[in-house]
Amino acid sequence: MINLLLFANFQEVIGSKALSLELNVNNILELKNYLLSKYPELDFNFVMVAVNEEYATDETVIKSGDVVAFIPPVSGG
Amino acid sequence: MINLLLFANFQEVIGSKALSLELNVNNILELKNYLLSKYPELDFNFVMVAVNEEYATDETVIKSGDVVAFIPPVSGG
Amino acid sequence: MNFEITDKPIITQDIINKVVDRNAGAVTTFIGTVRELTKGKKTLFLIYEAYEKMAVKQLSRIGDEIIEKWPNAKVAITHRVGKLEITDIAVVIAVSTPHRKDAYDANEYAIERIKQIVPIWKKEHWEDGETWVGNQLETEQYPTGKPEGVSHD
Amino acid sequence: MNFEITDKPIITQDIINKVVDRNAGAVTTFIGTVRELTKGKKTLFLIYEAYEKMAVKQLSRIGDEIIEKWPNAKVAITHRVGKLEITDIAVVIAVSTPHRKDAYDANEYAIERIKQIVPIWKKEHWEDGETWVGNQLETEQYPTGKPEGVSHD
Repeated sequence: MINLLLFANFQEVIGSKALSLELNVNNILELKNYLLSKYPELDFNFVMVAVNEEYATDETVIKSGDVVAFIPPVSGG
Repeated sequence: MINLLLFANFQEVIGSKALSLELNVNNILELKNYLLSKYPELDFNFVMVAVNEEYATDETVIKSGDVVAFIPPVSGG
Repeated sequence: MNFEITDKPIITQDIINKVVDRNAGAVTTFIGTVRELTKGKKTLFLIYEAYEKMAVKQLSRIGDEIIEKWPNAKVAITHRVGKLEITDIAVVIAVSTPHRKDAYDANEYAIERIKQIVPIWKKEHWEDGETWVGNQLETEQYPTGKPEGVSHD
Repeated sequence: MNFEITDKPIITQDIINKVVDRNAGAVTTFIGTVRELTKGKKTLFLIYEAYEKMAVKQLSRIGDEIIEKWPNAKVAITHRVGKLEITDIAVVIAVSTPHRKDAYDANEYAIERIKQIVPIWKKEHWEDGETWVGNQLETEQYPTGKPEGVSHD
């Protein structure tokens, strides 16, 4: 099970702050492709991703229990 | 009469915060020369001068009633 | 804690107090406030949202980066979340160093890094609508999905 | 008054309050404090002295210079005189601007100018003596008796 955290416009597109997904995906790229198939309006351009609170890449391997967060362009400060 | 204001080490060398001098001097340079003749240990290197609270130069003309301040290297902040 | 996310008003002096030091001659603070006008458009209020746990981690990482670059610096950063009105404080960064130049440089480094790597978002509420503000740097792109200068560990 | 010399402790927030503005998104402050160690030598306390009337004029001139360079800036500066203990605040500079870069630059400009043109002196009291501190910039020389960039009017 992958725990997904959603913020800002991602939260609004998906309509949820957090999702737990029973998925067979190996890495972030596969997770993105799965989400795109369900929410075609998602735009991953300039969106960072974190696995267990550390920045990750499309190639980062994910396993059951991981917390994956999509980080749209930040605007703190 | 020239009103002289003294600060920091100038105050200590001359032993006074302020002096009123009845002097026949035309400009700052002449005033400096007069003071040096009385207080040879004065060092005007890097010392700025103000006439009536505005920075001035050796050539600045002074007249009776003016307030002249010697400004040793500043160290505020 | 020198690195915090809070939903309460920030008292600048509290953040300054965290970095005061007998051997610091200089303290700089940056106070980011909610501005009413942006390019002529009027903001009514803002909502800040954070991925809090990660945001604290990233703020703390910025602190580590600063100590590495300016070993005598002390740093504290607090960022607020929730609804903020015009002139409310969104962020306070305080840096102390023995000499002043470092205090300016390290402080400016902190705000630049916040705008790159700390997962906090603001939603502007205008008179005629609302929008999540994208990357304020605008020039930044993360083709790899990872910001520059952030190691993956 | 945005430019002051005081013989009382400086409350940083009071100076910040003078520059808060609905259209300022950034406030920077510089807080100069009394440091215990300078090149390994231990300071016990400091005495600051000012040519007060002229110092206020020069601080205000620095404010004018800043407005000329950064037209949307607001500036407030208070410098303390008298006896100051370790960690006491000698000076607070607050600058607000719409955008952050200007707030850092204008603030740093202010402290550099203070160290050039504002008639304030400090006397360091060490364990083994006391001395009036010369120009902290050390590199500055005024062969004409007049600092650079100060017009004579």
